[in-house]
Amino acid sequence: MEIFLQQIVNGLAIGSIYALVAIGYTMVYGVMKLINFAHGDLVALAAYVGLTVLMQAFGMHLSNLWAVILMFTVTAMFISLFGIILERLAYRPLRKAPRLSAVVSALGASLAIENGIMLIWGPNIKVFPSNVFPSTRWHISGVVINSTQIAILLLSIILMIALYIFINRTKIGTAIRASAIDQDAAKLMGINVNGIIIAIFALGSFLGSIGGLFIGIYYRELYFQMGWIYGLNAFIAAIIGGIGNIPGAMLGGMLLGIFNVLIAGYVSNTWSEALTFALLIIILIIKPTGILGERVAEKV
Amino acid sequence: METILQITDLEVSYGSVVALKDITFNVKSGEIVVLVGANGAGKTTTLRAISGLVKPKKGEIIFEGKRIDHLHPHKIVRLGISHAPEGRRIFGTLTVYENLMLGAYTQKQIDKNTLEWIYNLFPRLKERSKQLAGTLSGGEQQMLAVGRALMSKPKLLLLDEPSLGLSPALTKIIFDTVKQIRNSGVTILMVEQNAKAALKFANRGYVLEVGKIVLSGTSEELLSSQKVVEAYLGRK
Amino acid sequence: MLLQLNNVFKTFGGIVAINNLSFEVRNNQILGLIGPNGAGKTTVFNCITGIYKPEKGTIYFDGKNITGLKPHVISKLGIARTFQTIRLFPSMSVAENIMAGRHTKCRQTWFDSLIRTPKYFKDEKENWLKIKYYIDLLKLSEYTTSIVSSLPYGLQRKVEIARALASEPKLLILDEPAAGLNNKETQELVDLIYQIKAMGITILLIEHDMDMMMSLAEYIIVMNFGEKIAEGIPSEIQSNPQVIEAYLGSE
Amino acid sequence: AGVIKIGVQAPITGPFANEGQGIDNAVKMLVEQQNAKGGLLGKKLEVVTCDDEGTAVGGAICARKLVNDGVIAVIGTYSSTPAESAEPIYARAGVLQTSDATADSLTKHGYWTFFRNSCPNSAEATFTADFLVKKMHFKRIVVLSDYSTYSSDLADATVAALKKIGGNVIYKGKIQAGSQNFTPILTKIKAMNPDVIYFSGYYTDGGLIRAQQVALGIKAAFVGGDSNDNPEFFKLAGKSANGVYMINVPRPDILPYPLAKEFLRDYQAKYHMMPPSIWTLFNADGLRAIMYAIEKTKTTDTKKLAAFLHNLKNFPGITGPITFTKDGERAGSRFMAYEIYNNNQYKVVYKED
Amino acid sequence: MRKNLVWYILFFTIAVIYPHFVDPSWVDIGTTFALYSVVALSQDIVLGKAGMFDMGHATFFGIGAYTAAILNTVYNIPIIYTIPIAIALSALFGIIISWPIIHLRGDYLLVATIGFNIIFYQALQNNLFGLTGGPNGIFGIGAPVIFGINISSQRAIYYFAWFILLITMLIIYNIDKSKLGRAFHYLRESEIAAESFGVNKRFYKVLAFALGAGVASLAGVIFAVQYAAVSPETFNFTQSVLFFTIVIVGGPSSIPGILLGTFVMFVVPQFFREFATARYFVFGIAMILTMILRPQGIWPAKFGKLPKYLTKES
Ligand SMILES: Nc1ncnc2c1ncn2[C@@H]1O[C@H](COP(=O)(O)OP(=O)(O)OP(=O)(O)O)[C@@H](O)[C@H]1O
Ligand SMILES: Nc1ncnc2c1ncn2[C@@H]1O[C@H](COP(=O)(O)OP(=O)(O)OP(=O)(O)O)[C@@H](O)[C@H]1O
Ligand SMILES: CC(C)C[C@H](N)C(=O)O
Ligand SMILES: [Mg+2]
Ligand SMILES: [Mg+2]
Repeated sequence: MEIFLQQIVNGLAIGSIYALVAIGYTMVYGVMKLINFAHGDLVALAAYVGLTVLMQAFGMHLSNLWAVILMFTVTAMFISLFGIILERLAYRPLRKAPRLSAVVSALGASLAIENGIMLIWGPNIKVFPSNVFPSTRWHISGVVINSTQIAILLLSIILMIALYIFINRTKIGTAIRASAIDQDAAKLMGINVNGIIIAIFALGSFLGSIGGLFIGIYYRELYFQMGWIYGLNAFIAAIIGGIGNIPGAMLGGMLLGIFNVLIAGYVSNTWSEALTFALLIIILIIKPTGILGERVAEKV
Repeated sequence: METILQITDLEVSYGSVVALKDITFNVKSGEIVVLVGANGAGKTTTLRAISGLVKPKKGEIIFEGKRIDHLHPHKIVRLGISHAPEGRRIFGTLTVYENLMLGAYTQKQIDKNTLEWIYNLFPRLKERSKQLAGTLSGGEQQMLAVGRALMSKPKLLLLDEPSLGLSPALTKIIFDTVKQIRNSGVTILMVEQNAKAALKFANRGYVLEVGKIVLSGTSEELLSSQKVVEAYLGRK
Repeated sequence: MLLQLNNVFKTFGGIVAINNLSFEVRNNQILGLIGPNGAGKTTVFNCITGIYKPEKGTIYFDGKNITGLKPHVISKLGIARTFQTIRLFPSMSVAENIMAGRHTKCRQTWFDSLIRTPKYFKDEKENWLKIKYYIDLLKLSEYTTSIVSSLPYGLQRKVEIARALASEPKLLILDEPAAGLNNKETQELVDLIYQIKAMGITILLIEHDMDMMMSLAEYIIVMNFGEKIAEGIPSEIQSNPQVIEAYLGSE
Repeated sequence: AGVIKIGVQAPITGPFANEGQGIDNAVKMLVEQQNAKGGLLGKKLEVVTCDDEGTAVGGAICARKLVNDGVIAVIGTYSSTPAESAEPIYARAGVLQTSDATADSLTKHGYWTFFRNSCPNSAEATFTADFLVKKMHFKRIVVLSDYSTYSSDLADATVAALKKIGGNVIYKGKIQAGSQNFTPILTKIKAMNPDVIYFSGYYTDGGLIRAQQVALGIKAAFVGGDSNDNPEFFKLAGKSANGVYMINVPRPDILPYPLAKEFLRDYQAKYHMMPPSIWTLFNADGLRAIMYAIEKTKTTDTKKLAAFLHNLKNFPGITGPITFTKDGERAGSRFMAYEIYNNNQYKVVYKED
Repeated sequence: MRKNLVWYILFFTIAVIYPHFVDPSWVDIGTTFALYSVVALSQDIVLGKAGMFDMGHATFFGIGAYTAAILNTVYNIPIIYTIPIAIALSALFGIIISWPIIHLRGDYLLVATIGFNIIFYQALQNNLFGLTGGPNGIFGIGAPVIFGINISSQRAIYYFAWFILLITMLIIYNIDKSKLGRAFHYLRESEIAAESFGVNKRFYKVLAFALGAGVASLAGVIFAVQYAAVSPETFNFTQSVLFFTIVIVGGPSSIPGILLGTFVMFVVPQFFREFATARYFVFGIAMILTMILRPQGIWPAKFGKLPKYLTKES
């Protein structure tokens, strides 16, 4: 039993990271219908930038707390800005183009960012210092939980709820949903659709940057291709939850995390990815637009 | 009557397709003007150019003395032009109420009076305010599209084929409403295939043919023009 | 009797779109279907063509029970349609679009296609020549190779009709073919529909343009809230108070 | 005059990019040093690099390209798969190939051009098994690897060697390299109560596995195969690095090889970083052996060079004395087991006799 | 038509004399170019023509390569006989895999196909049935013998691969100009309209997968012969992304487009092996620029090429 609970804790921890990244994916998708394959690499970039800022901060003899605060603010701002620039350069020119052309542009951006990281920070792994974040471990009847895990879990839940309210209850949120349905019609309402898209990219990148920093703090190992793994998992989580749907992304991330650990822990470790995917495919066969995705029946 | 909208030498193309060429016309404050023309003549394109959804290649669009042809659509809405586009384009997965609220997006605050006015024009919308707009019937959606466009309290309302696909009864209702809207002081520029009916309550009309204005005049003049009757209104 | 609907019933979620509807279409008749927006007319068409499956009731076509069959099977039996919102193949040419109508008539198998057997060549030529016939019939020859998405709406409507005719149907179903056409264009369409009838094809028509409906339809079914509220010849319908109330509106 | 061309086949991009660039750096540095001393046989050396991306396809393409560029010897590549796909091409062209790749099969094909500059997996496996069973007397052994050719080969070989001497392997599992989250499998292992976890993969994962093992409160010892032996391991593992056992050939920086110290010093001075791993040094040794052979035989005829290398005995190397067997295997390299203390200090606890 | 034919003849003439002017590594690149083009063309049947987002096509390429490798090395079946078996097996797989997921749309199908690729890859790595050789893969694959000629030299394999490319191009060309290809296009453009005119959606969609899988598998067999080896990483998801990108960059449903796409995505990076570290950075940016400058692909497909007797006169 305690092993089982431990696995669930593990699953929720990794799942909430997927969820955080997946929400960014799903928001951009919701408005742009674009699979932003570069999103994962923004996550990786955030971790690298964060580490650099942190080292600078320590170099200036800032206290731990201030260094971390500095790291979060500078990185989040930088990555949000980066997301905006990425949209401007790589996606906006393709807004009227066939959807898959924008997807290929995103793949190009992913490749460029990933290798850009390698050129700047080198191909070797980088390691986050272990003492940045006060990490306390609790043993609760044999189950080990640490404070970073709880912080990530709470943060992703809070962000999800905040976003959900923002999207569903505010005027700008309604404008965002309208832009997601029909951009031209939204313009006719007086909505600055470009502004909305920029905001969405900034917000999505911001969430990605938080995810990246937590990956840095939690796993502490950075390598230039790490974004691909998190990006792919988050993308899959978003799809499973029903892409475009924020609670769906959260649910998808958690489920993916839990499937992963339960399959690896109880069924087969060497076949865990294959089995996880088999399960996901079965879910899609039953729910073709994801778990919370709306069935878009085509009116004929 | 003063001119509220003046269009001069307008030219628009989609890629290599020239949709409008040397379009010049005006709309005066408080009137209903109808654009008539065959399919593909460029009526919709004219409205899209006014509301900024397509950028003209050449020419000027002046609204209340201010040049607007280089502005983004969302800026144009703020100036007081509202467009109920071809095909309704309501936000299907939002509620009726949310659609109306989006119509008032440019307003600082929702004006209760405007909302009441619209609910009076279309009581059905009040009844269905919580329903998802996509599940409304065609006619209801059309009401919503017009109502939504009115929420921004426009000075000029652009209507693109408001009767398309509506039952005869609803068509009458919509046309009556258009008259009412005009009477409340809103200027209207509309496109309508049901030209005969539209001209009956409009002040003036322009006839477009492959991107050019070929004829213009008051409603009576057009309704009695041999050419118009033959080409657009049909014998009978 | 070409088509027969018996007590057809169809809902979407909570909405009853068709409620116990029965009617018949005779051979080579032009039957009109009218009713307020949302009455369920298009849904009737979708049930006949197999896009939706009725929950109750049966549909017989040409003596066969076609209830619940897949659209592609029903198409093969000889029903062709146009759509309320145009559904062409946007990035393909006019001729290729119309060729879709020949899909069930082409005799080549996928294997003939792959390796170009003599059967393939014969089949292609035969069918393309048919396409030419329909292109000429609808006076579209100027646009043979044009990409349909660049055509004006009225022409796209014509292409849809040509595509449907190319399948040499027994029954042609038209869903608001005159929507978006001006009066002159509508008159041309009326002439065309008479021509189609003269070819021996049965026509089932939805249309809100009453002038057109009255001049074309031999018999009219009126629906409201998914139910049949009246039927009869045009003059009867025009003066039926229930129809005026629900649909035509009083002057 | 003319030049003598030396090829580098390495994964400059792709998942092993850091290792590939390390090999490239090392070769370029040594060649520069040699050229500063006047080159070889009065000719300058010239380096031609080809990126094989760590794939079989890339390996074959690079091999053909380097052969065509007229290199006489190729240093690298890092991993077994592209090394193996390149082998027949070099052999046919008579180009010498020296790689650190450790799959046993590499020296089994009988190509006269191939020289392994590291040690085969089977040798390490035997030593590891002895260490785990005879020295440490572990009773419940868990073996983990990743999916790479090298790591899973080494794990298989170690399990086989353990079986042979009666070791008790209670679980053999695989992790996905780079996935960072190893808690599911570790939690599962926790329930098995192992004495030791042996990991045959890379430090990039090993350091994290160790850290997560300790975080989960799993008391078992941790023994890392050679690829764990990297300074980054200690950074990743932090405090939990203490008590880890590492198995490797003698470490250059704690054993009395002045050559190694010199190499590391130069490397760091030139590139401002440490070589990514010991494998850089193995390849450097491969190059040094070939340069030595050219110098001694006074020829660039690869047949003669191969004959010389096949008889090479105890040539002083960065990674220890270099001796090649007739089938191109590097003989006599001795393994050692170290224990880590004070976060990153080494202490030899077991040696081959 | 005539003009196109001239271009194609020129293309293949260059291909024929090419190996006599370049060094062996470039002959290899030429061979792989031909094989990748075949895979991309086969992927295009699914992605470009039928419009289904398939990002797992390397699976079928891999099934071909592994089938040949296993049959040849374990059961000593001559390569030439493994070809039909590999094609049939892969096509069957295409059918089995696509059958249950064919109703998925757009990105959901994309994820499902990615999933199958990942499952396939892990199966290879786990040495399924003890046959796939695990991460090492399989070595020592023989060469085909055709009419007594042993296709084992580098040039022989090169010509063989180009011959396969020629056949594939013919097949694809035939598909395009037939009921089959039109049905695919109809489905891509509007499923409901296509079905309403008698196109059996499921049949054609599954057939697209089967054909795509079969052709990719053929390329896989030759690929195994070319390197006398197969290993998992050549068939992983990243490889599928490459094939996917080739189709979109080149121009979906366009034969010249896809050949160009393969050239740009696979051959061009080969020029820059020396500048290894920065090349994928530059390459990523180049991908973005290509899509911006040519949003429909470098050489988009053209519709409306009809038989002459239709367009003449009038
Ligand atoms: N997005 C577009 N891309 C290319 N051409 C277009 C586009 N929109 C319209 N056109 C072309 O521009 C011309 C004018 O079209 P427009 O929609 O303005 O006509 P309209 O008068 O509104 O016709 P309708 O009565 O059919 O609505 C037509 O030839 C049409 O085919
Ligand atoms: N796919 C669907 N999902 C949900 N509801 C639907 C769907 N299709 C139709 N409906 C509903 O069924 C009812 C009948 O719709 P239908 O399209 O048949 O009306 P109609 O008579 O054709 O109207 P119109 O004249 O406006 O075209 C409407 O209330 C409509 O909203
Ligand atoms: C260099 C070593 C770590 C082993 C090498 N990676 C191989 O594949 O054999
Ligand atoms: Mg229009
Ligand atoms: Mg309808």
